[in-house]
Amino acid sequence: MYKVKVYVTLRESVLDPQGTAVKGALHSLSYSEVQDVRIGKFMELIVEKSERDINELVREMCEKLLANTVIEDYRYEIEEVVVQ
Amino acid sequence: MYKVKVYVTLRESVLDPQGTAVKGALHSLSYSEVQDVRIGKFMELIVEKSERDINELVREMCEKLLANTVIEDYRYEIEEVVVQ
Amino acid sequence: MKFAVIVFPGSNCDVDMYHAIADELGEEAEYVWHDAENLDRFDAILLPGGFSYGDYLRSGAIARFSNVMKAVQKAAEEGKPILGVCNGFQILLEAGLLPGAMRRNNSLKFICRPVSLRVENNETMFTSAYKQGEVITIPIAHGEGNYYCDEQTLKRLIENRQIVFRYHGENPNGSLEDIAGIMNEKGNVLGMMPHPERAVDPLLGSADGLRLFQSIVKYWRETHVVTA
Amino acid sequence: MSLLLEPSPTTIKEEKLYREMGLTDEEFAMIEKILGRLPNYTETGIFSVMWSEHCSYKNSKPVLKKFPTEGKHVLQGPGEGAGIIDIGDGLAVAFKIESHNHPSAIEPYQGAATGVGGIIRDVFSMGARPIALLNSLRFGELTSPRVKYLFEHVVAGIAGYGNCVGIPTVGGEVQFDPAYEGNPLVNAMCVGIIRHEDIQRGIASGVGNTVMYVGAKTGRDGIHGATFASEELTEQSEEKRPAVQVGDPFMEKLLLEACLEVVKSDALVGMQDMGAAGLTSSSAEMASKGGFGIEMNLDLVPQRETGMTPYEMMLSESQERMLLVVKQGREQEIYDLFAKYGLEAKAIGKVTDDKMLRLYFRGEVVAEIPVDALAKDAPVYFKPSKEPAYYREFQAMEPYIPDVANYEETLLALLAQPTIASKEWVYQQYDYMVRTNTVVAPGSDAAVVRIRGTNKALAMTTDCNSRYIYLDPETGGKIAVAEAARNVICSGAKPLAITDCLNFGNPEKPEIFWQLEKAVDGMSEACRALGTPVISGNVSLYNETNGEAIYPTPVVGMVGLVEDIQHITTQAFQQAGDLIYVIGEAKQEFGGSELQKLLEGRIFGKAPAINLEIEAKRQRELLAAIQAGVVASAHDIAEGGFAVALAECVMSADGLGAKVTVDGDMTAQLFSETQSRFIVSVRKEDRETFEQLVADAKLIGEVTNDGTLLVERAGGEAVIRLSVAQMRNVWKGAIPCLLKSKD
Ligand SMILES: Nc1ncnc2c1ncn2[C@@H]1O[C@H](COP(=O)(O)OP(=O)(O)O)[C@@H](O)[C@H]1O
Ligand SMILES: [Mg+2]
Repeated sequence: MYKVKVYVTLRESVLDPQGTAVKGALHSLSYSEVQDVRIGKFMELIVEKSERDINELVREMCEKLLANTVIEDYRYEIEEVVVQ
Repeated sequence: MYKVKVYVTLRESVLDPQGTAVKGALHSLSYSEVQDVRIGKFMELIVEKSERDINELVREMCEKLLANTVIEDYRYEIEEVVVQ
Repeated sequence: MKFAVIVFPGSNCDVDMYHAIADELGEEAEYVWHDAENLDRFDAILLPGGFSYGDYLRSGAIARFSNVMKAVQKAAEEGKPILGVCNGFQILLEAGLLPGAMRRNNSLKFICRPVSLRVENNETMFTSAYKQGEVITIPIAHGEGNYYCDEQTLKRLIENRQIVFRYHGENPNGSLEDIAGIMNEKGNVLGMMPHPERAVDPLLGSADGLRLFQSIVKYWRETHVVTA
Repeated sequence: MSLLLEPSPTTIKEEKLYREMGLTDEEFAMIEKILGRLPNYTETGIFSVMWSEHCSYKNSKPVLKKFPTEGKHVLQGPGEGAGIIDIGDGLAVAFKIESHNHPSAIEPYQGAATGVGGIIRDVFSMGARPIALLNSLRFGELTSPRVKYLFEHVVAGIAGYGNCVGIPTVGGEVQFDPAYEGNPLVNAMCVGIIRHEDIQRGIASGVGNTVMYVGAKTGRDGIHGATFASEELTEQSEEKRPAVQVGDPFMEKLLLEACLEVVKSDALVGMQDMGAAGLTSSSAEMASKGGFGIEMNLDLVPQRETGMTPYEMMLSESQERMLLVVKQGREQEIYDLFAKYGLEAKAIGKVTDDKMLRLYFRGEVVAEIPVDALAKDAPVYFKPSKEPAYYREFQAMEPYIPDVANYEETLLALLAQPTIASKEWVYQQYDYMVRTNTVVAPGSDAAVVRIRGTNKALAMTTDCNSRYIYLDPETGGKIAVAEAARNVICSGAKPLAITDCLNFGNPEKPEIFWQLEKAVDGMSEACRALGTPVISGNVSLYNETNGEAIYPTPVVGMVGLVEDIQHITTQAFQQAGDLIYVIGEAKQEFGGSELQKLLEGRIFGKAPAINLEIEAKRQRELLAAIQAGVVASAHDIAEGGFAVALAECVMSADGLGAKVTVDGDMTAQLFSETQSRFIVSVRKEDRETFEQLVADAKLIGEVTNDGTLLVERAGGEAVIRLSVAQMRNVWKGAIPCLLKSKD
């Protein structure tokens, strides 16, 4: 079994309305130290072992569904876990 | 300057309709290996150095704004970066 | 003329689309469930607004994998008029039938109100009943209508006159170049955030949207004159 | 907690653990007697939620009996998911309002969202197609960051849920007052349309019929939510709260469509949503109403989390779930129907004839309770009632006479009061148009939704001026109903019936109970006078923070019938040259007024008086004039008085103005909140007919096209001359501006 963590972020060239709003909110709470905020998604998947290569599998799921590569980048981490 | 990564996840017993829908979609795309999906947020902040302790600062921002601690948990990583 | 109104789980403007066609336009309309495989018997395809699959993950992201989308793709290749409104537009983007992507509104809030639109191109099968540059009133109702595409794509959209509607006056969501609706290069797939099907009866505030549907019918009549 | 770790029956009794669940010693003794033995942990939990105020109405039942609930059009009165009233053509309208105050105080987005979800289920569980949503909201003053946070997230939660399900949110009200600082109110109302033959009830009957569970899986959400809703909020509430319920509007939409389809099947016997106290209340109530029993195997309950105990399953308040009773042998049809929507229906039990609720878990009986003891025969308390000292003081006061120097500045200041200011910031976030039937969108008096396929429409509104009710619950109660009716009348509709949500403090305090009693007396009298029975409602007590109660807030949700869409009228002036009339005379009445609040920072004295006979007569006459087609616009005079109402008439029109002449004490003329008054505009050619129909109307001026509001004294001296654009800026900008300002 694998525990997969997927990070989806907006591409750098894409303006992030949510990040901008959160930065604004942090400033109005007087956290003026904050220079930039970008907001993305963090997904945790539990995936069973199968014949398919886990790396390939996850990449495919990201490309197809989990990220929209027109505006988003993704990366992932895979960790094998032992089931009791 | 610091690069801060914040991970916000739904608390364990809290319903995650988004994760459930994505799991359903992955299954209908025949990724039947996927047993569970939970979806949270991933934020990247650029924070300038100030007198305040960076750890304390980030924790405060998380508690106050970045996470909704009624239903969400958060954790963060801080990395010091050198500005050119 | 026969219109298909595609119904995804979570669609909620399907009824409005249906009534706009059947009651106001006076043409035939039929609901088609998302698992349908064949759309051959329809002359035009409508993808209504709503929250397909709850808009979870990204709006339109899950719906694009529905069975029916293969048939929509085929109809697009055949040159049939395809209109995606609001969530329908988002699905067309996710499916790659139109270029670009949607972000959340700049205000991060859902916005529902009538807006002014400028008809940027009236030489399309969707807009022939409008005057070039005409300003019309059509409501919006969305939380993610902040259109984005990269520079080359934008350049192409402009060169090919694929930008069909722009917001006139205030841009409600922050979309690139005030874009409210775009079509594909071939000109038979239109996606737009404003809801023409909500503007088909003066009793409800505006009938400006009706002419969009009338344009489709006119196009269809003209192209089917010989065969009919 | 695993079953083995649960306290034993004797421990529950000896250590009085039932108290933590909200049961009193007397109640626990009653339970022991009913069962003839000690209840186990699961059973104690079941009793405690079913006997909570939220489920049993044990403190409010005697008061609710006072409401008039009958009328020849009433098809379903209080007691079911929603009340139903006949509107002809084989159609009926179903509606109900419900509170979600405490969950919203803890988690405003999800609290409000699930409140909307719950009320929608109440309506479609009757078999009705929901066509509109409304709400009624109360917050503290929009100055503290916490209140702003609550306000923004409650509105977003209502929008997030209703928009996704695809039911237009067409109206509501929001008021701000320090009394709600720690305990905001979030009341949601849903209106549905139903054909008479489709009316469905939450009844279990027919021995051997199958009990089915449909919708979302059960998790540990909101365990003991009903008990929580029946307690005061304290500092510890945030800690003690049950796992917060998260709404899934997408699931609700699927459930809604599937349930409306299942209603058409004669395989369905009964259906009820799992609201407060989830599986417990739906099963016990359905069985008790039907005169049967229910047996369920909890191992079969779809579960989201592992290791759930019977206690947890029975008390979970997971959202988007329904309980169905289906004819034996017809289960497959139901499975197939739900499968089409991607939903699983699951048979989890059957109807029995022994009037018991019997639960099995891992092959053992884990609960066995007579259903009537949980529902019909839950205890009822007659609480002591006492007139509060503040009321006597207020009644004894000399009338308050405000001192106003500058009428223009005062009007602008009133328009900027958040309670009066435009609520556009709120309703722009709601999809108020989906289903394309909304003829009058938010922003006028009542919203109007047409009924497709007929010439009819429904007008709907929520109203409650809780300041008046605080000052004088009986008079204020009358006003709340009358004001709702005025809004409905101004839209061109005849009021049909009301639903109500009684938001009060702790009823165990005699002064609070007195407020409740008196308010209900006043509301009942007004309902009788105006011919609008109470067909459904909800009670939310214990709205207190650290011992301080909110203003008594019995919100009225009213629905009216527009016989012909031609009659639909709004508050906006229509064209220059139309004559402006005012119906009703202003008196020096400023107790609880916006002006008093503005000038004094608090309210005191007597609430404005109301004469229900005059009220009914004026409403009747105005409606007759509207139906005769001689009224161009109509608006009731409410908070802020005549000047504010007149400003609203011009601000909601495009490019128009008004010129009117008034006489007498200017402060009273402009700002008094004397009841039963309207501002009406009439085309010149309709003057005579209008004046014949409405005896109390007085001609005061004309609609102009100069974009200016001009109020003059009889001699021609201007007391107010303001540009409509300037007023509109102030009025529309007030709420966004307060939200942006930091402090
Ligand atoms: N929470 C809300 N949701 C939707 N509409 C609202 C809300 N609050 C106010 N409105 C709308 O704003 C308008 C003015 O509200 P209000 O001042 O309460 O009217 P009235 O005094 O006539 O009852 C109404 O159309 C009302 O429906
Ligand atoms: Mg009103």
